[in-house]
Amino acid sequence: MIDMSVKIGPLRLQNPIMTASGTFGYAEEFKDIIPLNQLGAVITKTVTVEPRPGNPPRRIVELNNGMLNSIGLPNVGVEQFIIEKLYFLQSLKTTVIVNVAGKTGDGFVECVRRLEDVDGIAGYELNYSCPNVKEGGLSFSSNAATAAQVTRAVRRVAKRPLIVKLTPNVTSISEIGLACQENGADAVSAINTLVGMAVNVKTRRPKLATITGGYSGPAIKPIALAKVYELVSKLTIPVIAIGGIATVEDVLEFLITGASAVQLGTVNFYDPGASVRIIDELHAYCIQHQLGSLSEIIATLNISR
Amino acid sequence: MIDMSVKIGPLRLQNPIMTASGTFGYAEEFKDIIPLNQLGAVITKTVTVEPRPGNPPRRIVELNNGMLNSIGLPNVGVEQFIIEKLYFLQSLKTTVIVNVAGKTGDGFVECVRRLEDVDGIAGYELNYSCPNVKEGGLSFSSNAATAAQVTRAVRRVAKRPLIVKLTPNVTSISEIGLACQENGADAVSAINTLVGMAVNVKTRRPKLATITGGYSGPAIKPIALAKVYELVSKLTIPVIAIGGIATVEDVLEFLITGASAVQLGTVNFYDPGASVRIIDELHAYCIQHQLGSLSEIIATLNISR
Amino acid sequence: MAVIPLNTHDHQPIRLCRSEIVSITEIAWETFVLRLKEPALSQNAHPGQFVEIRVPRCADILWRRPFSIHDADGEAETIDILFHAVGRGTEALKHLQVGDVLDLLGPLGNSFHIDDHLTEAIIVAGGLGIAPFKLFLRKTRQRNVPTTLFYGVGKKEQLCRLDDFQPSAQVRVSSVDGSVGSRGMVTDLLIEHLRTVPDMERKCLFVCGPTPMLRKVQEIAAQFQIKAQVSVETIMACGFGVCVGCAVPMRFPDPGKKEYFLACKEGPVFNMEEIIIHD
Amino acid sequence: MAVIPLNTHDHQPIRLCRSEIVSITEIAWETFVLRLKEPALSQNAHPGQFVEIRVPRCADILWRRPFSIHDADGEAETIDILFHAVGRGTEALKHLQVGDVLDLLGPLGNSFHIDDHLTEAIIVAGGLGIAPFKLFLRKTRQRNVPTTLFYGVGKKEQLCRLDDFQPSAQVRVSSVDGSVGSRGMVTDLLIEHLRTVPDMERKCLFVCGPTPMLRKVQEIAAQFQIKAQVSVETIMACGFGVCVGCAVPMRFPDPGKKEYFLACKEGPVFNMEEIIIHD
Ligand SMILES: Cc1cc2nc3c(=O)[nH]c(=O)nc-3n(C[C@H](O)[C@H](O)[C@H](O)COP(=O)(O)OP(=O)(O)OC[C@H]3O[C@@H](n4cnc5c(N)ncnc54)[C@H](O)[C@@H]3O)c2cc1C
Ligand SMILES: Cc1cc2nc3c(=O)[nH]c(=O)nc-3n(C[C@H](O)[C@H](O)[C@H](O)COP(=O)(O)OP(=O)(O)OC[C@H]3O[C@@H](n4cnc5c(N)ncnc54)[C@H](O)[C@@H]3O)c2cc1C
Ligand SMILES: Cc1cc2nc3c(=O)[nH]c(=O)nc-3n(C[C@H](O)[C@H](O)[C@H](O)COP(=O)(O)O)c2cc1C
Ligand SMILES: Cc1cc2nc3c(=O)[nH]c(=O)nc-3n(C[C@H](O)[C@H](O)[C@H](O)COP(=O)(O)O)c2cc1C
Ligand code: FES
Ligand code: FES
Repeated sequence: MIDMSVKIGPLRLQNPIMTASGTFGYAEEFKDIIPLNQLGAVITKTVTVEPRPGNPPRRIVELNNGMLNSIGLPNVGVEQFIIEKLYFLQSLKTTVIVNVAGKTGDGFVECVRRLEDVDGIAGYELNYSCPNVKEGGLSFSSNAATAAQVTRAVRRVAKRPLIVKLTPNVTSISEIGLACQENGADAVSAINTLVGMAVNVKTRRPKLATITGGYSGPAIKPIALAKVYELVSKLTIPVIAIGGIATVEDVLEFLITGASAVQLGTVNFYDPGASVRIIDELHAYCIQHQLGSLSEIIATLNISR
Repeated sequence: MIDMSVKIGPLRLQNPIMTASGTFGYAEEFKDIIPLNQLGAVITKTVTVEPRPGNPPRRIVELNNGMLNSIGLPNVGVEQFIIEKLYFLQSLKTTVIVNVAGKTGDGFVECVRRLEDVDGIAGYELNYSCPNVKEGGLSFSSNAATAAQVTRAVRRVAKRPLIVKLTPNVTSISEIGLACQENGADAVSAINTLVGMAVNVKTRRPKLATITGGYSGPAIKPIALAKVYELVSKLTIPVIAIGGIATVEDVLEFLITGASAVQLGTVNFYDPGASVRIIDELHAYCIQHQLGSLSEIIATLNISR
Repeated sequence: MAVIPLNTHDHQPIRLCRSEIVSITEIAWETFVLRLKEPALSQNAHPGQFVEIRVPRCADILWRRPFSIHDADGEAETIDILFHAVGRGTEALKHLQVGDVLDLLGPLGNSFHIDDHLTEAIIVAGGLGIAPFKLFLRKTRQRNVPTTLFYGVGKKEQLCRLDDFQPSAQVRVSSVDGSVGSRGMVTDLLIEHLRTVPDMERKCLFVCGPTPMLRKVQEIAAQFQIKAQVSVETIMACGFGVCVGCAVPMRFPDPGKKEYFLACKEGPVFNMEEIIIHD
Repeated sequence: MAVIPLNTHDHQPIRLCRSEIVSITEIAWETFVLRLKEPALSQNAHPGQFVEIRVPRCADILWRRPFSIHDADGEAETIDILFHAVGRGTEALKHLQVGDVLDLLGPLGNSFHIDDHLTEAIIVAGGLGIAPFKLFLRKTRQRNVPTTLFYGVGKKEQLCRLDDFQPSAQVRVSSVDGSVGSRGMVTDLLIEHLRTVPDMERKCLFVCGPTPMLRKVQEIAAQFQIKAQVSVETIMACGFGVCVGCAVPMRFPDPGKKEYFLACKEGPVFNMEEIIIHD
């Protein structure tokens, strides 16, 4: 038996394959398609205190090897989430992490506080890419001081493990990551989407209703890998890699670079079987390379000349 | 006759198609391949005061729809540039812009000062993505104060038009752009490459000798477009678009969004005929859409709902 | 006028299938019928439902492509897809060969609700909007619901063979250039028909086609006070409710809470009066 | 031992060509000869030069692919490319058809310098490293330079037909598994030969093949004090001197100034003693 498990601070996952927030619904959508209990962890779509209807269409654009989205975090709100969505998640044997966001720091705190009351949640992921209304729409993780402050505030109410999800749209992602680490984050995950845009040259209109949106998919993988490398070089808490991961080779690139686990995002849309297939392929890789445990390959990047 | 010319501050180009620094050598390499005099402008590979040998191999990596490079600005130094390379550039009828960089702000000033003495140069592009040795390797355009200071210093010695080339690897590209605008830049160009990385999972080594490098090519176009949109929304000086441009539709996307001209980069490597072909296609587009001048389409993005 | 409760198929499992191509036939200008061996789907597909097909061998085409289930033959264990080659994905699909295996996800979405008490089912199909109605006609025939089909195309070459529809419905064709059927818009035929028939309460429109046609039908339905179910084709990244990209604005939103339907899960079939038709 | 001045072709124009495929033949395991109609190139190509081919219909394959000019027939106005299907690009090339038109850039790079006074040109080719030497042999035959070819492969199936080389050279083959020629490394044959022949000053090695072979030949050349010209295959984004990606470390650099050659412009042929052989 090969040990495929990985540790993310206080959490132990049966394997490093997680599904990224906003690309896996509330897991139930996949119940007929894949054996959900084989996953390392499931991360829910972002939940906020109040319900949100989301942005007007057009919300998504297909590009070569990537896509743009401006979904706008539609969700039923935390109360309704607990009533409607949690039941199914609680029935899963796999680790469930709830992704939360707020328009203000208080929004994060309130959401997490409410979730602390209910069972079946293994931890939280804080989505700092949500525009911060107090700071004029800049995201919570574009400024180290704000990131520090919100992390500290949420830490105070959260007994469960806390992962902070970082935006790549900053000069120094590790500066923000360090601020989170110093204020109680158990891990960081990176990257959220990159700001991107596309124009319809016939109508001369932006392709997205919100003009710019989030760029994701295989095309952003090289950028994600550089950000993860920066984070693992500077931080001591675990780093969870996200960004364009679609194949077992992609997963290996990130694990070798030092990620403790990975999240699959956009790939779930077009290749919904990818997550469990990659788990099988990782297992086969371990056998082929005679590894006793998968974690042996984490952070084995050889950077000598 | 359709007027294809565009104005970039004090410069008038016969058309908006420029070739990006580092992807077009010193133009001579293309002399048998395309009619160079048809180009809007040629930008030379970065020149520095002292010669530079460049980085050890492996310097380039092919990715889907993009590539990584860590060339390391090899060049013969400004003196030798003037002796060896300028002669051919002077023989061209097209506009020639020399891209310069320095390890310190003084390096930029010294390089430009030397070039002011010679003929056949229409302007300068300052490559602020070069690592700033004084600031511990961060690029000159990741910090607004440094960008302002260097721009002011170069402005003092440069009579010719000054374009500042901006890095996208920052939280707010328009903040840096504004700092350049306020300190005498005639235009900005964006984007330089994004920091990216790739790992060989067999050898567990980074694919580039320098571990991370610059990501360019079609895959970065949506990011470039969002950055250009941010710049044209905030700045009053002209913005020259760079990033993944490979087709006439790409050029139109950027012009509609508000770019005054564009630079073709990576495409020159694999499709060296692209620049002049796109000029022809732009011409045909104007005829088809009955435009009297190409500049009529600049900044015509319709963002009403 | 009460809103019709639409069919949902929440308990019907969505499956990832590997389906072999049995035949691929060009039946009109750049328009193809792809027949797939699909034992499970052929039994339980409802008219209006769709599948998401992965375009093979095109690594840089990211999303699957959604297609209505054109027909399902439980005995032959096949389903048919009717598609028009409009872009990169469909261009690649048309070059596939018999024996190639497709990666397919389905069945997806809800379906048209055919009330047994209808005195007439009136189909309005524009161009490729004809796709869902072959399977639909199997159902109306089974249930003995009288059916009329208004089918508009641009020009004759685009017309799919009518044999597929004629035995089960009264068919009226129009073309923009007049090269087949009556010249003009399919909605002109519809108006003409509605003017002459009584009993709007027990009739229903079933609509699929390009946006301008849908807008026109929406007006007509309001004017004649006739119920209408429409299948909408939004851009879709997933097709099974996880990307939340396929938003259709609600006519009667719950502001700040729910303002959009999901086309892939709550649709693709909607009561026309409940949605805002959007590009 | 003086360094040989290598040929440069700076005044030979580089052209973008559209070249039709005349034939495509599998001549060994996954190894193909692509014959292209190419009037200009067929006249002026020098042995060791290469072309950059755009892989058609693969939008996401960014770079062109470099291939040595395997042969050039001025009378038939064709050039040949010999290639092995190793990855996505070459896999796509092998499926091309006669009549397809390729987008090709060339001629690129310098060429082997064949001194008229050589008493023996000794070719050392490993695997696909054989590619540049058919055209090379045309030249040595024209100039009556006696030529020996040492040609090593992994196994018999990889061996390209020898008829192409035999009339113009003494051919000695080796294979790693012994299935053809003598068992072992091609460099073993080379050592054996060099041990028996005199007059190293007027002989020269001409080398192309995988990196480990090049390293070994570099040692042997130093040991036997024989000149060697090597064609190196680095990764290339452009092939004509603009990306500056194809750096080859110099054995005798000018530190801080010039430490690398460009394989595509100053090579691909180098005097072996002037470069550091790198992966
Ligand atoms: C529920 C549903 C059912 C459909 N059923 C059918 C069907 O039975 N037969 C059929 O031929 N087509 C059908 N379509 C449309 C079909 O999905 C598109 O034609 C197809 O995705 C185009 O792919 P492409 O790669 O060839 O085109 P692309 O290169 O992606 O785009 C070409 C053009 O088609 C438009 N387009 C792309 N995707 C869609 C889409 N999802 N809906 C509408 N327009 C789109 C683009 O905006 C563009 O103008 C359906 C769409 C939906 C949402
Ligand atoms: C000057 C020159 C001349 C060449 N002549 C020939 C020839 O005559 N016949 C022939 O079959 N091949 C030749 N090659 C190698 C050939 O260019 C590569 O095999 C080809 O680019 C692989 O393309 P691909 O898309 O199939 O492989 P990819 O999928 O790109 O890569 C497959 C494998 O090939 C390696 N590879 C990719 N590009 C190169 C390259 N430029 N050089 C060496 N290895 C590479 C990759 O690292 C990888 O391991 C030459 C290369 C150079 C630089
Ligand atoms: C359509 C879509 C919706 C998303 N919604 C959320 C979300 O609700 N919360 C969140 O934290 N991230 C969200 N993301 C970001 C992803 O979780 C992930 O960080 C990003 O897409 C990069 O990974 P990928 O390239 O694998 O998709 C969303 C991404 C997409 C494409
Ligand atoms: C191989 C390579 C070398 C480059 N060298 C330089 C350089 O010397 N100076 C510079 O300002 N930019 C340089 N760039 C950046 C390009 O000019 C351009 O900003 C970037 O590649 C984005 O455009 P693209 O996607 O069209 O290539 C280089 C880019 C590449 C790919
Ligand atoms: S298409 Fe993804 S939710 Fe509807
Ligand atoms: S391959 Fe581009 S410079 Fe040599």
